This record gives sequence, structure tokens and C-alpha cells, in this order.
Amino acid sequence: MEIPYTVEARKDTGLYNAKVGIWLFLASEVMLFGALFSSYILLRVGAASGDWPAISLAWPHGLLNIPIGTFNTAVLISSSITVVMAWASLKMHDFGKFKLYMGLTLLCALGFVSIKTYEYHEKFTHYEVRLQDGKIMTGHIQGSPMFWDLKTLADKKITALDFHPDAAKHGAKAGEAPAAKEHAKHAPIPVGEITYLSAFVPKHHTFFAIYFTLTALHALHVIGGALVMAFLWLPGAKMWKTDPERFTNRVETAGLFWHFVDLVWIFLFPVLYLL
Amino acid sequence: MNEHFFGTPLIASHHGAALDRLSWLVHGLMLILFVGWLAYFIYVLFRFRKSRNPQASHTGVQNHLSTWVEVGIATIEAVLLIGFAIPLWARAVDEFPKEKESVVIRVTGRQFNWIAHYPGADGQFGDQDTKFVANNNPTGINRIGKGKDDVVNKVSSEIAIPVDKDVIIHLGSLDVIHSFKLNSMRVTQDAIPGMNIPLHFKAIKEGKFQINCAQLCGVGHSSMIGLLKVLKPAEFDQWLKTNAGEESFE
Amino acid sequence: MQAPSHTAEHAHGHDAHHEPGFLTKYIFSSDHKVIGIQYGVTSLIFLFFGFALMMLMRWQLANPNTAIPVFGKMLEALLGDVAKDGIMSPDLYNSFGAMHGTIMVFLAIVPLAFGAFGNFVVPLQIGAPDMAFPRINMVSYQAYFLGGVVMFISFFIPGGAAKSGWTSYSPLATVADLAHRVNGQTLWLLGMVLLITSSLLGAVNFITTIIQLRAKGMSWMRLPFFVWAQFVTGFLLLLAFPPLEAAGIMQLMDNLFQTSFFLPAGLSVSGNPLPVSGGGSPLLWQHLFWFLGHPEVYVLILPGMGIVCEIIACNTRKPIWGYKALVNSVLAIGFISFIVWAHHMYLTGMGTKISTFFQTTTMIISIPSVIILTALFLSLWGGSIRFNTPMLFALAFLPMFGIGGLTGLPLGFNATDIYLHDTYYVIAHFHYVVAPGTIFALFAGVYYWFPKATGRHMNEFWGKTHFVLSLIFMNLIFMPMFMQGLAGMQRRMADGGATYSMAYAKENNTGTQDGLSPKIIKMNKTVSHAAWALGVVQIPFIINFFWSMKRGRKVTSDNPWEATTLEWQTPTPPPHGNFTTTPEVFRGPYDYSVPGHKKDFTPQNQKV
Amino acid sequence: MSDNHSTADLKKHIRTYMLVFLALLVGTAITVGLYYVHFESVALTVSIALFVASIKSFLVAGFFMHLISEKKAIYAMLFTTAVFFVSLMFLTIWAMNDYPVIKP
Ligand code: HEA
Ligand code: HEA
Ligand code: CUA
Ligand SMILES: [Cu+2]
Repeated sequence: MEIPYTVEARKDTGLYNAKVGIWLFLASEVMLFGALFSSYILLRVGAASGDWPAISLAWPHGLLNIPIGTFNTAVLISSSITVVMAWASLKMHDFGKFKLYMGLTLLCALGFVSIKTYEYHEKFTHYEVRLQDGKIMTGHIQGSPMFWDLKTLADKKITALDFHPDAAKHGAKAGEAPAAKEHAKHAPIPVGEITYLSAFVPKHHTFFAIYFTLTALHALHVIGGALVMAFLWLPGAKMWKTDPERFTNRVETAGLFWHFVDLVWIFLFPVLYLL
Repeated sequence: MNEHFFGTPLIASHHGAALDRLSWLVHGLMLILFVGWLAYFIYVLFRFRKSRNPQASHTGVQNHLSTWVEVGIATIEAVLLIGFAIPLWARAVDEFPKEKESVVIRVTGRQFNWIAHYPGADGQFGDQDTKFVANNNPTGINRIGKGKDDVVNKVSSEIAIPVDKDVIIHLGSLDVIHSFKLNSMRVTQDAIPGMNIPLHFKAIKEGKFQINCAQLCGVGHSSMIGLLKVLKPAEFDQWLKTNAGEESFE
Repeated sequence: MQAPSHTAEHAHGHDAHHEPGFLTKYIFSSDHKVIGIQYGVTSLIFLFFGFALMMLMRWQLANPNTAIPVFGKMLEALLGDVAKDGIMSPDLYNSFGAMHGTIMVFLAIVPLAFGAFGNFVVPLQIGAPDMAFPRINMVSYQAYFLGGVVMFISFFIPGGAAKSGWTSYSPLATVADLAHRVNGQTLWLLGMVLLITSSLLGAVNFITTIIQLRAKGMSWMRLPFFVWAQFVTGFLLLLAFPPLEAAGIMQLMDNLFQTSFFLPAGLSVSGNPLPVSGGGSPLLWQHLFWFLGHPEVYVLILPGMGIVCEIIACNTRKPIWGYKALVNSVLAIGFISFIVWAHHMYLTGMGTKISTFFQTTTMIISIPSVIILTALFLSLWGGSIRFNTPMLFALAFLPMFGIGGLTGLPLGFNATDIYLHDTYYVIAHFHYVVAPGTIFALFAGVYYWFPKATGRHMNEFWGKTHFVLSLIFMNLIFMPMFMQGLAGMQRRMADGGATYSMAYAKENNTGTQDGLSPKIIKMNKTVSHAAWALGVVQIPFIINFFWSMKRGRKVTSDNPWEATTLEWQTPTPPPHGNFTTTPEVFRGPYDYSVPGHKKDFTPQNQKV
Repeated sequence: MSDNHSTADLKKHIRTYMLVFLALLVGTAITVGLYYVHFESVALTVSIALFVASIKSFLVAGFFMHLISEKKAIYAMLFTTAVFFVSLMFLTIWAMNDYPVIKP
């Protein structure tokens, strides 16, 4: 016996197997991201009130790069429309268009991941410094190294840290952040005065922890989806000749996953960047 | 019949008896159900074995007795729930006595003992801050000002309370989750780091009781035993005096 | 995603002359029956391994801080200082305890009940040629196997296996082994991620198969109850596991990258401040864990109920009573099990409102269980009961699950749980459900479907011996635990409660009035002896199992139990593709003793 | 995909897709715009942002993922999931905010 309904839909459910499968999988993905999302809200609600970084447990606002984030959202939304178009082209038996749209989708995916990488790098080179006199600053280290902390300074035998404080917090009203008044005054800080040094890495603050966890998990989904679509675009596309219906179904299934990834981002973007 | 439930230790707190009464009721229900079903079960196995009943009936039981049994179980459960469990919980866990009229203690768990912190003569707790933490001051009490006369237990994990008086305990933890369990008082409350959870009870028997740690907290979990002394009011005051002073145990 | 095709293979996999080689046939097979058997054997081995850990722990409980005979030396050689001089240190006890729970739940019972029986039986029972996604099925097994390997390896890394209970509560899970950056807990979490992946793939596959591949005429209300049970189980796994996966990822971040999802600020471990940013919540972990944890316990029991139901119908020669009620109950259990989880957390500081909500749902969920049990009990009435080995195990399941289930009630009432929480009463409660409950149901399943899988019967005499002795010793193990629990003996005690005993009070002059009495402490010995005896009486089963594969009595028909469901209407053992002709279903699953029919069973695919 | 879309049908669909695409971009613009406007009430900002995100997600799920024209089976599944997700979130939040308190 053959496995039925791999291509054609079953009458009473109106679905073919892979479609049932992908929707079930997406349901579980809803719970996965849903749990992280709930965690975000709980931790956020439970955070101390006050201004970050002065109260380091408070929630930092607007530390992420909004224009870039907005642009990336647009990129991802565009990839969603191209992937439907790819599927619709197959439906209209226009294989050339399919190739074009699928290629565009992959380009968008690549763009999204690259931009995300850039954003990550931006965070890894951004630092918070606390000084003995209680002053707290955020900013960059000369040469923009990543992941430094006090131990790195000791290992590198650095005696004075060439630190460029931020002018003001992104988007914050003037005077809100302690660092804001510290107008880009730039003089090396003696290491002895530094009590704490950390890049904006996950362990620095629960906000970064959840930001990196959520976006990295999302990025893994983007990469996974892109790999599947790359397969369908190049080697897998051979199937169009032998079994066009099945191939169309595959594109549809991959598309469903891709839209879901897009959908997750639609929530992640405002929640992480804007609120 | 004993006032405390089958095999449980003596009851030394005000609300303990009510709790054990509920236990009797629930277990009574369970026993009736179990014995009833078991009798039926054994009878059926005997009555309908193949050698005695070679031809099975296609239809089987026709009446709706079982539905009534099920409805009955549900009803009894509802009664136990609404009539006993919910009000009992509200009373034992939620409805606190007035702080002014009670003995208030801050108890902090850590690997692997309990620290008890009393407000001292002024009735006020000193401020606590991590910057005061030291070996002999693990919970970081500010000994200047309100905290000057605060009392901390000197013998590890030893906590004293007066008899027949409401006790309110604010429970915290320094490292991992512990659980503050007083079997004879029928009190259990997890001590969760980062949280400060109040609990209350009223001891009605004097004597010495165990404090168990009822949440896995590491290698020393099984030996994290404490001693609860329920004392006459005068003895309690005496106990506070002997424990007064800056240094705690360790 | 199922991008790589399974179809290529299927398009020409059925040519008679295309015999697969050993590797593709037994190791990398995508045939649901082979995968089922792989799951079965692997999980039985883990079941035994989990039990072995407990048998060692039972020595420590019965004779605290004395050297374990024979095995102590082996432990020392294998694991080093944690078993110095053959004595089980508290650290090792905690490791073994956590791993016993983990292995039993995630590596033994779930894979056996869902992976093995589900895989082998479900497609056959619904008249499908295979699972909907055979390749994914194979990957699911491989992920499970890998997860098991990771868990197993964790015993031998520096610091030893995870030691924070199977519940892995933070912050303990994070701070228990600060000396090693990659420690047992890390591997536990990695293992869990693999196991969760495996379960998710399995669940997607099962549900799709049941929705899509039912044979012609196999309507929802004609599905054998076992299939319903697996269907609901699939949904539980599908939707309850992801939150634990999320929590696992976060705890992994906490452990590896020093984040503080579950750690508040200001912790100090053995006097040293913990260098984390803080801002996390230990309770969050518990919520996410138990959001899985409670549905998970129904994952442990529902397939068992399904098996019992099949066997009872077959061996009473009459239809199951109240099939519809059963189906509705199992669906109800599935739904409600998602909103009762916090009954494991009553004592974390809950107010009246929220705890009332959760204890109400807990009481509500006990009703469908009562209905299921009632239906099974009433099914016996009017039957012609055959007492073969599978039936004996299935019958014993009923009162054993009854005891376990009923003792869930005092735990479910928040007020009584104040005292009972974290005592051996809880241990006894759930072991009654999973050990003499589910394990017996699974044994029943093994004895019942063995002839279909191998074409040979298992030995009846040794089967019955296995049953009687297992029943006795199971009860001798778990019944005393109720008493210990009521007397106030805490679980997870590396010394078996010695510190809380009266003897301790006397020795240390504390003179407490509520220490554990010598009688209660001595029960530890009784229980341990019973546990080792239970271990010994598994030997007949193990021998019977392997011996019968090669030497057992051959089946004389494809339907040796004269059952009605479709799995018995195939050749034995079923070939690749299962059915020789496409089956069509004409009737419900339990048409036994239909008046006017020649035989006392009418298979589902028989027209009249 | 059982239904055989005719090419004309598809053309119509494609117009819808384009409209949805535009709506999504506009939605994004609104959310970002709001951020720069800065309402006094945080709750209002949050609500509006999540509301817009929800609408966007309905558009994606409904049109790009063809949920609007899907069969009941999927609805049942998604509805169940949604219920469980909501219970996870709200019961947890509720549980964390209901604890014993001492009234003075
Ligand atoms: C398969 C597993 C399984 C099952 C089915 C259940 C079923 C139930 N469980 Fe249990 N439970 C566990 C596994 C299970 N549990 C585990 C593993 C733990 C501990 C986890 C840990 O902390 O490590 C636990 C812990 C646990 C707790 C937390 C205790 C604590 O830590 O303080 C609670 C509290 O409410 C509870 C309640 C219940 C209830 C009300 C049911 C109900 O669903 C039961 C319904 C059934 C019935 C009511 C029986 C009906 C039968 C009859 C009426 C007939 C009887 C007679 C005869 C048969 C002769 N369980
Ligand atoms: C499904 C779950 C499950 C099962 C089946 C069991 C089975 C058993 N468990 Fe366990 N147990 C747990 C889940 C389970 N347990 C959990 C979750 C905990 C809590 C852990 C924690 O605190 O974190 C626990 C804790 C626990 C404790 C408490 C430890 C403590 O708190 O300190 C004890 C004590 O005696 C115990 C004993 C036993 C015994 C004697 C069995 C016996 O019933 C075992 C019976 C096993 C068999 C009979 C094996 C048969 C198999 C074969 C013979 C293999 C054949 C092989 C082939 C044919 C290839 N268990
Ligand atoms: Cu402290 Cu267990
Ligand atoms: Cu539960």
C-alpha cells in the first residue's frame, strides 16, 4: 500500500498530509514563542521601576536601533509577499516567475540575517561602565572591540580605558539618562576607577538576555526556512518537471512556515524595539 | 479516634485540627469509593470468569447507576472543596492576624540552615542591605538605628516563639529555594530567593519541634533540620535576651 | 518542515525484489513497525536502567552511609569520589534521584507508551500503510536515542549528572555545580532539547496520521479507544512541551552565559555574592515546567488506559461499556490538563483566589478519570473473562490506578496539601499511577502485541509468575510510603529521614516531640527489600522476552486473541506497507459477541 | 489546494496580496510613528502597538497563509492552541500577582 494524500487532499479534511503536519508544527511553535513572550512580559512587569542604567534592574528603553529595525521589518514583510507570489506563479504554471520570486525571497532572507548580524555586532561593542564615584556611563571603547570586561583589561594589562561615552540615549528625553549630561566628553579612564565593565551581552541585563534569546531563536528559524527555500529554489526545483503538484505543495508548505516566521517578527519588533 | 489524622504527628497549632479533619473526610470518601469498587471488582471477576460464563453479553450493564455514582462523587468533591478546603486555606494562609498583636519574625533560609531575625525591644526591624553583609551578619542588617537592638538566633537554625500567640513569619532565602515546614504546626511554605512571603500560625502546645526543609536545596538538604522552641511568654523574653547582640551563629 | 522527500523512496520501495539491507532494515528503517520496536527495546533498557539507579538509592535509604555491597566498589571505580568507599554520597544520591525521575518519565515510559506502542499499533489499527511522514518518524527516534546518549554520558563528566531533581528548579539547577561550566545540568538541558524535539516530531506525525490516514469507513467514532488515547497524548506533547523547551533554553542561557532569567538579584551562595545581573524570577521556571509537567503525567497514563481498554474488550469478549463517554472523557482530560498545573505549586506562596482556581480545575479533572475507570469496570459486567497474562496485568491496572488517582485528591485540595506536600505521600501517589499503573499497562501491551510483532507467543506460565510477584512487590514498595508520608517523612532525603528521626533528637539532645518513629524509619528497609525483590522477579520477564522471540510457541493464526481491531487482520508479522489489500471498515471497534453472528468477534473490516 | 484556482482567480488574489502588503507596511509605519509621538500613558502605547501587531498578524495568517479559506480542522487546532497560550500567559501572570499579603 502507498501512503495516501501525500499530494491530493483528503475529502473530509480538505487537506494534504504535509499541510496538516506543518500547521501542527506551527501550533507548537506558537507555544514555544508564546512561552518566551510570556516570560518577557512577566520579567518586564516584575522589573524594578526607575531609570536604566542608574537602577540596573530597571528596564532599558530604546536601546535598540529603531530605523534599522523598521527597515528590517520591511525586508521581512517583503519576503512574505514574494514567497506567496512564488507560489502563485507556480499555480499559474509560470516557472520562470517562480524562480524570480523565490530568488527575491532568499535575497530578503539574506538581507534580514545580515542586518541582524550588524545589530548584534553593534550591541557587542557597546559598553556600560561603572566608576568608583558611582558614575555610570554607556559608550564605546576605542577600536570597538567586542565582549570586553574587567578581566580582559587585566589580561591585556590596560591601565587606562579609551572610552567614548554616548551623547544621549536613543530616543530618550534629554536629561533622562545620567549619561546624557556627560556630553561626549572623552578622556581615558584609569582602570583603577572602573568597578564594572560589560558589553551589551545577554548576561548584562535581563532585557538583553531575552532580546538575544528571542531574536537568535527567530534568526535560527529564518535561517532554517531560508535553507529549505534554497533547496526548493535550486536542486529541489527539478521536481517541477516530474511532479508539479507535489512541488507546488512543497512551496506552499515552506511558505506557510515562512509566513509564520514573519508573523513572529511582527510581534517581536514592537515589543523589543518600541515598548 | 485520634484528633490528628492517621499517622500524622501531634497537632500543635490552632488551625491544625481543622486541617486534619479535612484529611479524615477526604480519606473517608476515598476509602468508601475504593472499597465499594473493589468489592464489585472481585465479585465480577469471580462471577463472569470464562468457565462460569462462557457466553458474553453484547450489551452489558443497562442501568444508569454509575452515572449517579459519578454525580455523587462530583457533589461530594464540590462540598469538600467549597465547604472545607477553600475557607481553610483562606484562614490558614491568607487571613493574617494584626501585626501589632503578633510576634513578627524574619526567617531566611540558606544552604543549610535557617536565620531568624527578631525586631528587638523597639518592635522595629533594622534596615537590610547587601552592603552590610558579613560573615556574622549574613542577612545584612544595619546595626545602626532601628537595627541596633535586633535579635538574631545564635544557635544555628534555632527559632523560638511564644505559645498561644499569633506568629507572623516573613520568609526569604539567600541562595536557592528552601521550604519551611513545621509538621506539628501543619505549616509549609517555600522560601524563594528574591521574594518575601509571609506566613502565620498560632502554636497551642509548648515544647520543641522540628523544622524541616521540604524543598531539594543541594547536598545538605537532608540534614537541614531546625529546632522550633515554643516557650512560655516569660521564657521567650528570656530567650530573646540571651540571643541579643551583634553576632549571629557561624 | 519536511523538505527532503520521503516519497522518492516510497515511489519504488515496494518492488518485491528490492530487499533493503540490514542497515536500512533495522537501524535506519523508516517503517513504523521497525521504529516502534526500536523505541520499545531502547525504552525497556532505559526502564531497567532507571530502576537500577533506584535500587542503588534504596540501599542508601535503608542503610544510610554504609557501603553498598558489590556495586559500591563498581560505582567508585566508575564515578570516583562521589561513591568513596562504596558509600553513596548525598551528591550522588541527588544525581541518581534526578536522573531516575528524568529517565523514567522522558526516556522510558513516554517512549515506550507513545513511541513504541503508538508507532507499532496506531497505523495498523486505523488501517494505514505507514505513518504519514516515515522519514520524520525515523528522525524522531534518532533524536530520542541521541537525547538518551547525552543523558547517559552526563553521569561520567566531571561533577556528575544533574542533581536538582527531575524538576530542575532554578536557582538550584544553576548554582548546584558552579565548579564546572559545562556540567550535568547543561547536558540534562541539551538532552531535554533533543527529547523534546523527538516528541514534537512524533506528535506531529501521529496526529497527522490519525487525521489523514484512517482507512475508508474508519470514522472518528469507530476508532479503537487506544487510538483516541494516542491522539490526545499527541496533542499534549505537541502543545505542552514547547514551553518547557523555551524554559530549557532560558536555563541553558543562565547556566552557560550567566544570564539571569530565573535568578533574582542579590543571591549569595555559600557566602559569596553570585555575579549575575539579577532581575529574574525562580517562579517563572516552575510555571513553565509544570505547564508541561502536568499534561506530561497524562501523557504517562493515557496510552496505558488505551492499552488496558483494548485488552479488556478482547478478553471479556464484549464491547467496552460507554465508548462515547470514554472518548469525551479523554478529550476533557486533554483540555483541562492544561489549566491545573499550579497544583504542584500551592506552597510557593499562593493567595486564596488563584489556589482556589487551580484546586477547582484539579477536582474537575478527576471526574473524567473517574468516568473512564467506571466505564472500564462496568465493561467487565456480563463478560466472559479470560485470565491470560495480558488480561491479568490490565485488570491489575484498574485498582492500582484507582489507588494512585484517589490519593491525588488529598493532594489536590490545597489545604491538605499543606501537610502532604513534598512527603513520601506524593511519591506513593504518583508511583501508584505510573509504576503498578502505567508499567503494568505497558507489560500488558507487551504480552498482548508480542505475537503480532514476532509471530510467537510469550510463555504464559512465566508471564503469570511475573505478574503475581510483580503485583505483590509493587504494593510492598509503595503502600508503606503512604504511611511514611503521613508520618511526615520528606522526599529527596539522602539519608532516608535519619536526621528527622527520634533517634537523632535523642542523640543531639534536641528532644523534639515530632521526630519520625523507629517504625517509620524501619519501613525503609522493608521497602528496599521489596524493591530489590521486584528487580529479581523481572528476570523471568527479560528471559521470557528474548527467549520467546526465537523459541516461543508459534502463532497458529494472524489473530491469536480473536480480536476485532484491524491490527489483527494483517499478515503476521505485518509486511512493509502493512495490509495486503486496502482495508475498509464497516463497524465499530468492539463488536464482540454480537447476537446472531457465528463467531464471538466480528472484525472491523468484516462486512457482515 | 484542492480547489483549482483559475488564473483569473489568482490574479484577483494577487491584488489582495499587494493590498495586504501595503497594509502591513502602513501598520509598521504607524507603530514606529507612535513611538516617536510618545503618549503620556504607557498602557495606551502598549495597547496600540499590540493592537496594530495583532491586525498585522491576522492579515498575514488570513491572506498569505490562506487561513481565511482554510478548512475547519485547522481552525479547531489553532483555536485550541490559542486558548492554551492565553491560559499560560494569563494564569501565570495572575498566579504571580496573587499572594498572601498582610493587611495593616
Ligand atoms: C501518570 C501520572 C499521574 C496521574 C494520572 C496523576 C493524577 C492526579 N494527580 Fe498527580 N502527580 C504525578 C503523576 C500523576 N498524577 C506526579 C509524577 C507528581 C509529582 C511530581 C513531583 O513533584 O515530582 C504528582 C503530584 C501531584 C500533586 C502535587 C503534590 C505536591 O507536590 O504537593 C497533586 C496535587 O494536586 C496531584 C494531584 C493529582 C490528581 C487530582 C490526579 C487525578 O487526575 C486523579 C484522578 C483519578 C481518580 C480520582 C481515581 C478514580 C478511580 C476510582 C473512583 C475508582 C477507585 C477504585 C478502584 C479502582 C478499586 N498530583
Ligand atoms: C514514570 C515514572 C516513574 C517510574 C515508572 C518509577 C518507578 C519506580 N520508582 Fe520512581 N520516581 C519518579 C518516576 C518514576 N519512578 C520520579 C519522577 C521521582 C521523583 C524524582 C525527584 O525527586 O526528582 C521518583 C522518585 C522515586 C523515589 C523517591 C526518591 C526520593 O525522593 O529520594 C523512590 C523511592 O523509593 C522511587 C522508587 C521507584 C521504584 C521502586 C520504582 C519501580 O516501580 C520500578 C519498576 C521498574 C521495573 C519493574 C522495570 C521493569 C523493566 C524491565 C524488567 C526491563 C526489561 C528489559 C527488556 C526486556 C529489554 N522513585
Ligand atoms: Cu534547604 Cu532543603
Ligand atoms: Cu499535576
